[in-house]
Parts: sequence; structure tokens; C-alpha cells
Amino acid sequence: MAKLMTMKEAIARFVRDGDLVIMEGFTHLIPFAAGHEIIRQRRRDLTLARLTPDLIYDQLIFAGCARKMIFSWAGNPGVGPLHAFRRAVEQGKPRPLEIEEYTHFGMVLRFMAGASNLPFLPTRNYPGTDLTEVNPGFKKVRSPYADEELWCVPALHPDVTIVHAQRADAEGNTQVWGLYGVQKEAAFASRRVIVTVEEVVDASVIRSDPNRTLIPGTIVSAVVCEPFGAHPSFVQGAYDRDNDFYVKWDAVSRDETTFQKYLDEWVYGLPDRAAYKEKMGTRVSELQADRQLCDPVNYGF
Amino acid sequence: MAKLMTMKEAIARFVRDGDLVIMEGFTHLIPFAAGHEIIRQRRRDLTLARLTPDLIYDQLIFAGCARKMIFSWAGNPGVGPLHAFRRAVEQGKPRPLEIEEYTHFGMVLRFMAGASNLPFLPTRNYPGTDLTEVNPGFKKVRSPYADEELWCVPALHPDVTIVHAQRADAEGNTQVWGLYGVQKEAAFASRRVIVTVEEVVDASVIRSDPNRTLIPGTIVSAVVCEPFGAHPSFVQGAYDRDNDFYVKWDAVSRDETTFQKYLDEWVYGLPDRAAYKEKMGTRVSELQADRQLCDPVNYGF
Amino acid sequence: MTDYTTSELMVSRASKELKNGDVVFVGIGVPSLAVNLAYRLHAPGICMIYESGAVGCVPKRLPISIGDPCLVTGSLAVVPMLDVFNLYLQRGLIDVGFLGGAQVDRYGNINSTVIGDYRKPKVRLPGSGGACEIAALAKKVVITIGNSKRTLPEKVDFITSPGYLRGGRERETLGLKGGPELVITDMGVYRFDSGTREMVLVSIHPGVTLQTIKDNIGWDVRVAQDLTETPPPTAEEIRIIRRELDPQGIFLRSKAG
Amino acid sequence: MTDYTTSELMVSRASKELKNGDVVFVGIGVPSLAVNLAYRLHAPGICMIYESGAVGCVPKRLPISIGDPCLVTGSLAVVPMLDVFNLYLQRGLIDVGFLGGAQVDRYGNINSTVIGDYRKPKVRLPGSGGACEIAALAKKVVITIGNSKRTLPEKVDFITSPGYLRGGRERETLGLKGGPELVITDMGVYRFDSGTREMVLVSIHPGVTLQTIKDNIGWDVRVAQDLTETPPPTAEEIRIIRRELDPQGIFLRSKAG
Repeated sequence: MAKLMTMKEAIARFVRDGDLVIMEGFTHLIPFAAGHEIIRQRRRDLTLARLTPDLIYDQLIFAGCARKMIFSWAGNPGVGPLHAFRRAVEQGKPRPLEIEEYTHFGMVLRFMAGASNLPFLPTRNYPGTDLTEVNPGFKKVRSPYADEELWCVPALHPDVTIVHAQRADAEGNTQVWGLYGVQKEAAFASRRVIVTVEEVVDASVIRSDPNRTLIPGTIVSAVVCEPFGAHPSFVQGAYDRDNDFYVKWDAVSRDETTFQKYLDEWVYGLPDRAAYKEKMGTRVSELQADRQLCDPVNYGF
Repeated sequence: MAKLMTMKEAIARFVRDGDLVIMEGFTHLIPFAAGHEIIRQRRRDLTLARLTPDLIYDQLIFAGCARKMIFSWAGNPGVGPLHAFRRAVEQGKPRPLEIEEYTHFGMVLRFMAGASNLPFLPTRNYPGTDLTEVNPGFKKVRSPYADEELWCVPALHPDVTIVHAQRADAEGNTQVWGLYGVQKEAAFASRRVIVTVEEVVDASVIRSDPNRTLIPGTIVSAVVCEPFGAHPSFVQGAYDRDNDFYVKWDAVSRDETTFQKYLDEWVYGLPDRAAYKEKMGTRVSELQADRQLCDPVNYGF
Repeated sequence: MTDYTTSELMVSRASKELKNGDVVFVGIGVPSLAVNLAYRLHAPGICMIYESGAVGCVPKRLPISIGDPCLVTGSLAVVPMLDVFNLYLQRGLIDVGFLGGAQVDRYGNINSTVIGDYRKPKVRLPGSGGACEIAALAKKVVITIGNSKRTLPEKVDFITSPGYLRGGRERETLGLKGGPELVITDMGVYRFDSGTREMVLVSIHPGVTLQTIKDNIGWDVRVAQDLTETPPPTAEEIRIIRRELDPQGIFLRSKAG
Repeated sequence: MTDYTTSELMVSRASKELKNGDVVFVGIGVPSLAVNLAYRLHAPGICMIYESGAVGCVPKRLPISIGDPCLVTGSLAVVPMLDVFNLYLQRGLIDVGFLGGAQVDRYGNINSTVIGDYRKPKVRLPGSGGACEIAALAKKVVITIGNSKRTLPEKVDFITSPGYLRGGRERETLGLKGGPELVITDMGVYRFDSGTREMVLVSIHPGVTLQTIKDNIGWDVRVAQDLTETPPPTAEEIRIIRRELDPQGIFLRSKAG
């Protein structure tokens, strides 16, 4: 089965109403193009899991795609709150949003437990925090080795995980450099995996540097070639973070009318990411990364 | 405090009689030069932990350095048994060797638990094996999430871990490519870390490709520049595995006289690894790796 | 003497908490500026770690987020976030962590989750992020926050990140090491009493009166006998902050923390 | 028809257990040759994983050890061993695992630890390595071993790697999935009865008699009604094995498994 397909096709085939979805990327490589396509295809009742919901989930919440959110930090980094998230939680608009809240460490451990097919993982974190009072997901286990108790978090088993990366081959063998975030753990925890990349490369490129492979093709369902697919977040070596966009988003998203206008113009009003990049105009080249190549290493024997 | 020092100095300062020592490297990057220096300095009563004791621990056992071994597979890969190990276990020669036995998975989990400052880690492995009957280190924990029990292994906390790598800077920021093995987990679990490398490089080389850094300088006590330091094992991109040596070792080690002769000639009889490499003569160039460079990636923004 | 802003004073004061060789968990804003100031002045051997996984960073520009690409380029290592939490923080390798929040209480507990009731919040805040684990697992925590009855209540609405809980030995009893060491506000500096573990005012910023502080904190705060005035930033510190660290004044014209 | 060695027959037979697209945990020797044979003939989409962490290997020479550098060069991925065990094996991604050992018993339990008593062994064997986790966590296990009363006792001296334990549903009861599917020896091929879970002889290699097999196994082995003769390797298989896979006969002149 050929895995290489368009974003429209990948979302249509592998993201279903009611799914538990992870779209990861910690500041780096956030799969915005995939998020926009999910909005365009009007998926509903999704449970969205992510350490930092960021603008991508704020948009999905406003568009009415989300029933529940599992997260650890819901803000616009260095700028302010996520307004759609706050309206949903504080006023139930556009619909009430169920929330399940952990910390960054707890979220990664949940992904790792799922990826390792374990029911839970323990940590020395969490004594004293009120989070364990409001979230029954935290439970204690007694060490069989010493008289001590540890808090645990339960495995998370997403239906689909979507990640963006610098490059992959047609089989989905995916390579990432710069910030790794938690994508590997999220992908292995998931039933289905969609990989969107700046560049689809020949397998020989992947095979020239196997230590860079973060996600193996064997767990990947779909590969989408989607240049600029992470904007307004960034891709190390390709384009910088669009910090102005994040700053301006505060005003855009505070007002529901301008928020809707943004979605109408940049999501519903466009067929795909190519059109989005086109519409971005000169901003694309302004964000283009400088060239700073690493020293190559020798894999010979 | 300067970390860059000779092997003699590093072993003298950081490996003590009675220590729990890990010298890791799964087939790849086995720190033989460090093992030979430990034999030369006649350390005693060491507890040696390693997934595959390999020839390096067989030599330490024969030389009388070891009191106990923690391991998961004790053989000469593809060739036969480890004769010194078998003599110690079956006949108590040169001295009885206490053994503590896990599996590869169990050993890595013990390293990872130590590296994570956790008392234990759980796994779905071990129902039905007799290993849990003969080793009280295996204990069960009940999942707080469902009615199921999981086997656990306890954290391991070595006094010192020694790893060999392709390159590091003078502060011990260490980069590895090819097989990773379990070195990262072993190093983070350890109180002290000695890194021996084929090449000490300027920090700018490390900083040109930060994703390749396996061990950060902040946990490293000593850095030793030791070219050919992993022979007869191999270093990806530097030299091939000396399979003939491993094959011939079977005969050498089966007989105690020839085993002693080997140590006299190649360990006690030589001052350091430079002399060993010198003595190897043309074999060094026969094992030299071909050149097969990876495509460099862009770290710019 | 040089004129300076309160934020610059806070940056200067925070930087003095950092020793050469410290492994520091860095956040954005005042903490980032304080660490970079220390790095340029008295602590060139400091190791900066960001929860995004960048280690030994040498940012060529002011990082706008903890995942800024400038933290990666030229860094000593980039590691998975799971390693940041397991192998660095939980392992006990982090000497100093910086935290802020919406509320800090008498015992150094921090709230960044909700104002009001958790189920029906008046204000829904971002949540813990990595703050809870930093508060629980770093060897020492330095807090920066504004000084007002709203931000410094006697008791926080929600304990996101544990300080000394209800004081005394409660934190140790729960098996937690470390704890908050210092609170730096826009009016003064507080430490924690070694017995009761409550915040004690140890220095007041130039131009601020004790009465002003008492009027802007949620309980009858204890004052150290040897109460001092917070030393103002030096001309050299100001120069580095304005010329090198935040030339566009992105953080230091916004409010503290 | 071509002449061939017993080992070549075993390699040919083992390769038939592999489907295109299978993710296979490969060992050295017969397993490695069988996987590479399948890869060249009917299963080009097979994914080879070695416990050393090399994934999607395309070895340019015969690997001498599971950590051979030729497994790394040109592979699709190299991963930490912790990932091999957590994310591949325990996660349930491994379709087929190959195992050998010193003893295999009536219910497919494998011993690679000791002959005799564990505390005072007659022969101390290498131990589990990754065998125990492969036996416990792979979807299906194929075993290769010599056929003798010594290597196939009714009960192993030590269960290193669990098969069906004492038979019946004991393995499932302990929460283990998968289990041994096939045992390939130098005399025949065995499967496991779906009810009793004991080894059943399903095919005999050309030139071997049923009596020879009964004389070389540690219990009164059951024989399938539809007992067949093991198909000999094809000329093409022999050519690939001798010309491409093991030109120096490193493994196939040594003993099986």
C-alpha cells in the first residue's frame, strides 16, 4: 500500500470523528497544516492531547472540532493566554471543553507508557501538588524494594498521532534534528501515525545517516509532502519561528469575529498548504533559515 | 578542574578497589584499553556489570580483579563460551565469582531506573522464566490501574561507568554514531563517568551537530584520548571488528597458560594503548574503516 | 549612579544566585536574562538547560520562547524531553530552577493553574507545564513575581508547584528535597525561615518603603532583623542587559516574571 | 536435483515462515541466513531488526555478530537498545523472533542458562541475552536446534525463555501472548498442538526415518497424521545461500542454530 498521499487524503483516511488525536512538536515542528485540514474537513468530538495546545489546538477548539483536551500548559508562549481555550473552559463557548490536566513530565510519561505497552510509569514527582487532587488519573504505587510510594501516570493510547519533520522517505522513515520534543514517544504510543514533512527524500538519504531516524516507517500509515507545513512554528534548518504571528495572534484570537475571519480567510478559504504558502508571499523568504551545516561523520567499516 | 588526562591517571583516580563498575558498549565501542589499564593497576574485588561480559570481563576475571558479575549473556559472540568466566563459576578459579543474572531488557531497565533516580522499572517480560526463581532481584508490583501484576527490576547505581566513543570535547561532551547500545543509561546511572575517545575535538565540532551528543560533559569526570582504544571490538567509521581475534581467543583463553601469556605480553608487558597499537603493526591498517560520509544537515534558523 | 528599571534590578539580583558551574533550568524573561548576565560576568562555566531539550545553549539572539531555534544552533546537546525530565531533573542534576506564577504564598507554594475554583475558575491560567517537576526535583528554586496582595496571598487558590506546603517539615516528610530559596519581586527580596519555612523579607529595593511592602502582601510578613537594601545593578550590568541581552527591550519593558 | 547440507535445508525451511512485510527479530547463523534468503526471494518488504539496535539492515557482507558494523551502514535506523525492547518488542511490533538454545522441551520451553543445577552447574551456558524477552513478547517464535535426546529432553533443566510452560493454557494464564510456532531441527519440523501445546512432528527431512527421530528425542513424541517430507531447498535457494549469503561457508559448515 502506497503511504505517500496528499494532506486531504491522509486526514480523510486516518483521522475520524471521536478520535483521540496527538499533534505534537514542542515549539518546533508543530503540524499546523494538518490542523488546518482537520478544521477544513470539519472533524468533530476529537479528544486532543498535547503538552502545549498552542495556537494549533486553540484554532481546533474555536472551530468546534474538540470535545476534550489533555494537556499540561495552555498558553501562547511569551505572549498571553489561549483565548478560545479560555472561552471554552470559562464560558463553554463554542461548546464546553472537558479537560484532563497533567504536567509536561506527566504527559511524556503517559506517551512513553503507551509506547512501551505498559499500563503506567512511576515518577518521584507530584508529592504536594493539588493536581493529584483534581485528576484521578494520578495514582500511587508502593515500591517492592523499599518502604516508599511513588506517583504514577496511566498510559495514553491515541488513535492517531500526527508529526511534522524535516524529511522522510516514501515508507515513512522519518528524520528530525533540532528539538526532538516528544514525537517519538507519541508516535509509538499511537494506533496510526501520519508524518508530514518539508521534503520527501530517497531512502538512500535516510540510509546515509541512520542515527538520525526518529520514527521508523514500520509504524507510519501516511506520508505527506507539505513544505512550510509547520508555520507559524518553525523547522530547524528550513524556516524560523514566526514570532510576530504569535504576538499578533493575541489580538486576533481575543475577539471572536476576527478569530472567525482568520479561519475563513486562511483555513476555510484555502484549498491546501500550497495556497497558504503562496498567500504568505514575501514572509516566506523573510523566515527562510540561514545555512549552517554540521560536519558529516563517517559510517564506513 | 581539567578533565583531560591519561588512561593511567583516569583509572588511578576514578576506579577503586571494591567499586561497582560498568564498562559498556554492545559489540561496538567496548572500552578494552580501559579494561587493560584496570588489570595493570591490579584493582581488586570489583563488581562488574555489563550485558555481555565479552572478552573484556573474561580478562578481568582471569586477572583476579572481579568479585562479582552482573550480566545477561556471557559468551564469545558467534564463537563459544567465555572460558575464564566458566572456570570461575564451575571451579571457582582463580577465585569464586558471585553472579547476578538478568536478561538484556532487564539490565537496560536497571541502568535506566538508576539513571532516572527511580527505585525500579516495570516490564511485561518475565512470566514463566526460571530466572525470577533464582534471582530475588526480580519483584512484582500490582498496577494501580487494572487488575494485573508486572515484574520489576531494581535500579543499579554504579560507582563508575567507562565508555568509549568516536569523539568528545575536553569537557566530556561525547558524541556517538552507529550502535548506541546502553551507554547513555549506564553513564547517567553512575556516580563517576570516564569517557575514552578516538579523538578529542574542539567544542565547535560538538556544537556543529548537537543532536549527536550522547553524554553531556556535566556528568563526566575524566576524558581520555585513546585511539584504537576499543580493539578488538570496533568503532563505526574508524576501524572494523577484529573477528579473527575473537575466533582465535577461544583457543588462547581455553588454556590458562596461554591466557596468562596473552596478559603478560599484551597487558602487563605494555605501558599503554599506544604501545599496544604499535605492537599490532599492520593489523591496524587492515582494520581501518572505509570512508562513507553521511549527508550533512542544516542547523541554521 | 545609573538609572535602571525594576526589572533590570530583578535580573541583576537573580544573577547573583548563580555560581560558576551551576546547571541551570532556564525559563524565558527575567530568568533567561539573569542566567545570561551571570554567564557573561561571574559564571562563564554555567550550563543552561531548557525544558525543550537544548543543553549548553549559546543563543545568538534573545530567545523569545523556551523552544527558540537560536537555543539549538551551537548548543552542546539536544535531548528528548523525556531525558530532560528523567535523566537531568529527576536524576538530581539541576542545581537551580527559575519559576514564576500568578500567585506565590507565605510558604512558597506557586499557583499557575486557576484563580478561583478549579471546576468553575474565575480565571483559567496556563497550568503547570514543567513548573511542578522543577519545584519538586531541582536542588534549589528561585521565584520571580510581582509584589501585590493579588500575587502574594497568604494561601494560593491552587498549589500547582509545591513550595514548603503548610510550612515546617511537611515538604521533607513527603520525600521532597530542595525547595524555594529566594523570592525576588518588584519591591524586595524574600528568603524562607529554616524552621517555619515562611517567607521573610530580607532586602528592600531602593526607593521602596517597608510600609509599601506590608500594604502589598497578603499576610503580616516577617521582616529580617538584618533587613538590607537590595544592591542596584552596576553600570556594567545595565550595559550588558541593554546592549547585549535585550537590545529591543522585549522583556524589560513588559512586566516582571 | 541439487545436493544440499542439512543446515541449508533448515535455512530454506525457516525462510518459508516469513511473510512479506514481517518485522523480524534476527539472530546470527541460520536465522540470519533464513531472513536474508526470504528477503531476496519472496519477502522483499521484510524489516530486519537486530537487538543491537540496527533496523532495516542491508548487510553488504555476512554479519558475524548481531552488532556487526555492516548492519549499521546503510540501515534505515539505529536506535538505543532500550527502544528495541520497550518500543519494538514490548510494544508488540515484532512479528517473528528466531531462537536457539542448548535444550528445548516438549512444550517449547528453551534453556540457554545451565545444564544441571543453577547453583552448581555441570555446564554454565551464556544465559538469556535477549532470548527471554523475545520468547515472551514477540508475536511468534521460530526455534532452530539439533535433534537429540540431549537437546530435546522432555523437560529442560532451566526455563530461560518461556514456551508453553507445562502446556495447555498455562502460558495465556500468565498473560503471555504469542509463543513458539515451529521447531526446525536437523531431522524434522515440529509444530505445537493447539490444545495440549506439546510438540508434534509435522515433517521429516529427506533421508531421515521416523525411528531415527523417535530415537533422538527425550519423550514419546506425537506424530501428525498428515506427516509429510520436508521440501528440500531449490537450486535457486542453494545458489543464493552459497554465492551471496555465506560464500565462505562460515555458518553452514558449522553446526546448526
